[in-house]
Amino acid sequence: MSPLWSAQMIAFFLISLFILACAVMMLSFRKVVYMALAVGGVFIGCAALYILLGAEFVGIAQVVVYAGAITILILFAIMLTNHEATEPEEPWTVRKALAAVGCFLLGVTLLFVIRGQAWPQGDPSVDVNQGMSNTLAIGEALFKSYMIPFELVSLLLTVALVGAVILAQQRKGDQ
Amino acid sequence: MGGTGAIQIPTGSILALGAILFCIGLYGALTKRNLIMVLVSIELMLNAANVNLVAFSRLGVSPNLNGQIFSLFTITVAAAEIAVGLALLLAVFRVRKTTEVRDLDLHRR
Amino acid sequence: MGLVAWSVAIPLLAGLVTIFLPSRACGVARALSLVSSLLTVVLAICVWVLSAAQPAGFHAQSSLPWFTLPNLWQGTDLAVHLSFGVDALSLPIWSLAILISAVAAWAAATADDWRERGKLRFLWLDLGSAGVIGVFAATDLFTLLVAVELTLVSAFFLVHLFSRGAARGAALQLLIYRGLASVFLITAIVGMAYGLAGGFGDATVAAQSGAVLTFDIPKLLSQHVDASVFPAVARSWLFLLLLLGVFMEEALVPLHSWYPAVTAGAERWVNLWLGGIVTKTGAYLLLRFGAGLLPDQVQHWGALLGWLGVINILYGAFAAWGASGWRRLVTFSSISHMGLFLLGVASATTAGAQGAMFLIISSGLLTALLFFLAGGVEARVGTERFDKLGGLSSSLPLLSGFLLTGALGALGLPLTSGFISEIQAFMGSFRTYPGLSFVALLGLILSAVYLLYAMERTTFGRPGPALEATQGAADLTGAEWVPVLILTAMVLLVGVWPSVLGHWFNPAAGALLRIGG
Amino acid sequence: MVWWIPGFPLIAFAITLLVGRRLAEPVVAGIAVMATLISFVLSTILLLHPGTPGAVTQLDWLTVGQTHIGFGMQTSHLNALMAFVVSLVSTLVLLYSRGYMAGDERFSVYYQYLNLFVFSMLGLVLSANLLELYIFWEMVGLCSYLLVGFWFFKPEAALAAKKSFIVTRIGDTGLFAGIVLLWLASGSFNFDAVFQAAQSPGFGLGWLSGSGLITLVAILVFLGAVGKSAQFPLHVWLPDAMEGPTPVSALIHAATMVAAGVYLVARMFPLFALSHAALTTVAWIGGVTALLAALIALTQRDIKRVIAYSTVSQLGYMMMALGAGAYAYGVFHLFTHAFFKALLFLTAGSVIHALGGEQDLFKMGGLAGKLPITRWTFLAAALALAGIFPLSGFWSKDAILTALLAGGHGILYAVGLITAFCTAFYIFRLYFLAFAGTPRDEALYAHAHEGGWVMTVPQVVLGVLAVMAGWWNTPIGGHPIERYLLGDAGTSFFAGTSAGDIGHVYPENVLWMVISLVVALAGIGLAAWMYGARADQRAAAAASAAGPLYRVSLRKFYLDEIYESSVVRAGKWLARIADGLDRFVIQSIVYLASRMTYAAGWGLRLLQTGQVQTYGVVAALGLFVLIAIAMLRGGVM
Repeated sequence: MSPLWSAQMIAFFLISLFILACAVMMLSFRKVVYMALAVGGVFIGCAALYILLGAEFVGIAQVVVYAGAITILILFAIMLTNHEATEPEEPWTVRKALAAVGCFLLGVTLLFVIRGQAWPQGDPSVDVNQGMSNTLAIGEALFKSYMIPFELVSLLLTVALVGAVILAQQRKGDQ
Repeated sequence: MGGTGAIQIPTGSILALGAILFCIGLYGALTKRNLIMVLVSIELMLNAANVNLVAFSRLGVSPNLNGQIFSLFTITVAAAEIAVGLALLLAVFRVRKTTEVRDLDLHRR
Repeated sequence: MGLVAWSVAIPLLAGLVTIFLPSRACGVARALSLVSSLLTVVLAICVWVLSAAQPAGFHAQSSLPWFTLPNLWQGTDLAVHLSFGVDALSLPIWSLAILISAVAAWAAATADDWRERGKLRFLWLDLGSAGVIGVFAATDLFTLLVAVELTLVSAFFLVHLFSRGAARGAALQLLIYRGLASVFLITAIVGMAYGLAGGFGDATVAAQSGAVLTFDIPKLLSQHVDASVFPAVARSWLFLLLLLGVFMEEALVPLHSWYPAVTAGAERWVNLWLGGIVTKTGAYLLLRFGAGLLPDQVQHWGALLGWLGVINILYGAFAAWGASGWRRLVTFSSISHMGLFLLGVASATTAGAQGAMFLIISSGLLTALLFFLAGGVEARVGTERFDKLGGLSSSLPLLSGFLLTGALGALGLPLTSGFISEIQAFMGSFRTYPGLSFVALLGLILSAVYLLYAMERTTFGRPGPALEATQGAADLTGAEWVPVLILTAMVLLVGVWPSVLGHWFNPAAGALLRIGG
Repeated sequence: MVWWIPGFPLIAFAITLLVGRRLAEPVVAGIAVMATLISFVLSTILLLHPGTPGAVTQLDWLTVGQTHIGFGMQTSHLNALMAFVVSLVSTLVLLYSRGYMAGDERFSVYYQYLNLFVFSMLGLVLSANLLELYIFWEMVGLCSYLLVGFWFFKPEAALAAKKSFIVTRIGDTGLFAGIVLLWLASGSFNFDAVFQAAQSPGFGLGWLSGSGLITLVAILVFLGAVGKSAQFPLHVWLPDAMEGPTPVSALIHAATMVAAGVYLVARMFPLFALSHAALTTVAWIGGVTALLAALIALTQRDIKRVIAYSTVSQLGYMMMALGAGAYAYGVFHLFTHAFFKALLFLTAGSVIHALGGEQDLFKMGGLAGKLPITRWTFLAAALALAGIFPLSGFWSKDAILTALLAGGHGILYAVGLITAFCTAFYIFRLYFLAFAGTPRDEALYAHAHEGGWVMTVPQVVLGVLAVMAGWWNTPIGGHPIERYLLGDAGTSFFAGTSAGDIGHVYPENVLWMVISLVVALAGIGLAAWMYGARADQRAAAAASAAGPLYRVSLRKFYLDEIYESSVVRAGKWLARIADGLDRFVIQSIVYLASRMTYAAGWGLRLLQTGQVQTYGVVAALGLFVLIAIAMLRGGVM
């Protein structure tokens, strides 16, 4: 096996740290706008991880869609509503405690499950891109074997677009 | 790096990252009081799933592109979801003047 | 598609077309309903004639693949079919379902107020007929369960829509009781299929003996597995579960309370349909799956069945004696009959099983006839209570005559279907449980007591207070002749020439308990 | 040919059922009488040429398990004699009814029922197996029910009809059980198979075998006869059944249907012969019935009730004979009794008809002059019933008494003698009250008149038979009927049972004959002394002297009251309890269950906060639990 502290491994470690730090920050900030920015950090970290794993196209898409579009959209939404909103300091209610315990236990269990299994480590000899660049290979697959899901997703996007416009429209009856 | 070559990162570590991310997202979704942040937390959970998909695309038993393509679909659907979700939020905000989850409760008028 | 499948498809189609009719067009719905019932009757006659030469085995089968549940059990797929067919056991009961449904459709279509909620009336009756015919025609478990549920839903809506006064709430009781019954029946029957495939036993032995999970009823019936594949404990629990379902479905004491509650208020054609065939589905399922798949459990729990049977006979008889009106009397008389049915099954003999089968038919015909006639009395006189009736013979001789015929059939007079059913049931039960049978004989005396008491109060004597008010009431009308004549003729035909049923039931009874011959 | 004997009445029934309402009275009556007459002619031919006893013609009727049940006709000397009696009396009664029922608005319905009855009765006596016999047995019961309740608008008639059916049904249930048990033990409903099985050593069921089973089954079968032939303790229905039209009483409740019980015991005689206990039971029940009914008959005021109790008493006589093993004598008494008892009812009907429906004896009197034919035929029947030499009743009754004494049943002989005395007394009490003396009710008397020829001809024919029927079994002729009946022994009809087992035959004893004759004459004399001309005060004095005994007899030993207050009341209470249980207890359990569901829903509603995030917490915890379980178990399945 390869040495434990290879360049890849170090990169992964740093990226993970960044992602988790951003996520925890999101939880702990109280101003909504900061939270949105912290999430943007998580998205970018994930994009870096994808690129590290050789999925350049997905990584770029992640940056464009998540870090770009979605984060901006969220910021817009915050601005359109009460942008001064803060999460109030909240006492530990039973529900919150239960949620914390539940999530913690769930995470611990999942980690145990992950530890308990022997995972495959991929097959170095196989080229997932079949000799092409990653973008080209994904394009081939999307327009050949995933034609119909692709079209359906486009339809879904259109519907979502139209729906979002209609929902967000100011209606006559409203002030 | 490209499509070939060994990846030394242990699969388990990436999955563990996904799991932790998922749990953080879940916690956020369950406890945040602002509806926007609940939506954001859900995006976090979707991302955790995506991490797993991409990891298996490269490190699964028979590596292929399906995982990556799936994660693309996920990203698309997530985008659609957040668009509709935020639109709903705006609509609700106009009526109720609030984005607090607790106040959006039809059971207790 | 086979003839039997059409018998389900035709009323179903009629019902589906009716859904899309405008509410004004209840005349069209009526015509559709009548034509479809007539067609199913013709189909039944065809199947009857075509299969008469070789009664054993399944006839007029047809099967359409429906869907597949992949890799469901031990690596094999489970193919679910939409399949129909009848064998010597189900053919006569299936024909009864067709006949009663047709008669009910006729009665619903010729009622004075047939335009009232006309579309819904025929819609639910068509769908219900398809369901109840399907119960007896299905040869696939999934098809059967769909048919059971369709019957349940239709019965609920019919009772809910066509009951008077407070009795409408009884529809909910029917829904809860029979809904729960469906749950138990489904669990028990699917459990049996699972058990026959080795689900509760030694999977390797099961695999060696070729047991597979199948929903195909003929295949299930032909699967013989030993105790290591299907352990006795599992069999027992499944049988008891089935029995629980059957008791609720059949309205047997002590799980019967929905039945009198429903019949107390429903219109007469609803009662005819419910009492004539819908309450007989449980009995059929007990014979088909209880006795057919788990004959050893029938023997094992025979004493329990026998006791429950005797309790039903006596409780039903005494409650009928204590009844204040015809509806309640007919209801409990039918419960009392089905108690004898249980006793016949409990005997685990061919004679007893044959008697039980005869009882399904006989009780169905007689209950339907009596509900219809009692409804006729009520429609004319305005009451069905004994304390207000009396002296009907003088102004309504024909109605009284047929009422008497029905009552005599129900009390088991020879040359009616009641007698031949009873004696066969007793021929079986006296072999296995002589003591219980002697007690059950009391039911024969009591049935004479309560039915003749009712006749004396209704048709004999001086005209009661209610009758005097309606002196001008007409006797049987032209439309009423049809159900009355058909049902009476069937009661007498079975009584005078029982071979007409025995031709089928004799081989069926022999095959059922796997005791030969 | 045998099929046509019941066949013609069936055809007549079908015609009257379908078109009877539109036909005129004479046509309806004509069809019925003709059909029965043809049956009578055929029965006579059968009587003269019975062929091989036990011959069966039958169709396959039903297969139960592996038992093939047939439906057919069986001929034998016994059956032929029964068919002869039934068809003869039926023909005469149907003819008589034409006059008696004239003008009734349901005239055709009456004939419809009667045709059905004749068909069923003939089918009963010609049945080829037990199940078929039971079927016809119930059918005649049905006809009896319908005819007793023929005047349904009278509440007493409706009650009597119901009572007759239910009381006989109690007995029939015993017969039903007996038949089923015989089938279980022998595997067949056929008489010969049953008899053979009963004689074989291996006869039995798992829980009872051998003589115990035979006794049980024989007593169950006898229970059927007890109900149908109105034997103690199920005799209470027959007197009430007199609410029906009088010709019906003559045909069904005197000559034929009530004798079916006697026929049944005779038919099953090889079975009874195997069990001493069963025979003893039959004899004693017969004896008790004969005496009890005769004692009740002494004081009744209704002319038909007296004759009805007389019928019960005479049926008890026949049962005594059968119980004593004198098969032929029992049937012989059935034969003669059918004629003179039918005649008694017809003459009583004639009297009632003449008096416009009056049945109270103490409003009659002096009718001898007004109704000469009725008077003389009644007298013939009364003398026959009393057992006066040389009328028919003398021979048959004397044969029975002889058999009792010779068979060692001393007590029963005494019972028989007392009954004979009472019989002679009450029937002549009737005669003197109705026909002798002066009219007690002038208004009724003035309108009295003889019926038309349709009513008198049957009376005369039966009168001749009442006088002469007994001569066919006198020692002078060498007991032809006895020999005829015992011709069945040793044939397949009785499964080869020998004549000795079937029926004991005793030579006449002149001394015993004289004793019974003297007893009968004493009875007549007492009646003449008490009720003859200028004797009314003596009867009243005797009644007051007897005091409570008189009242017990008048109130029929209070049996109706005892049944009413015990069995009937208990049943009604149980019915009320069952109804109440169902309406209140079980319904409230159901109600309670529904309330509990509501309560559970109310409680669970507290969990529904409407906060999505609360639901999410629960879901997360649930997910954790599921994954933990999967992990610990090491797999999903």
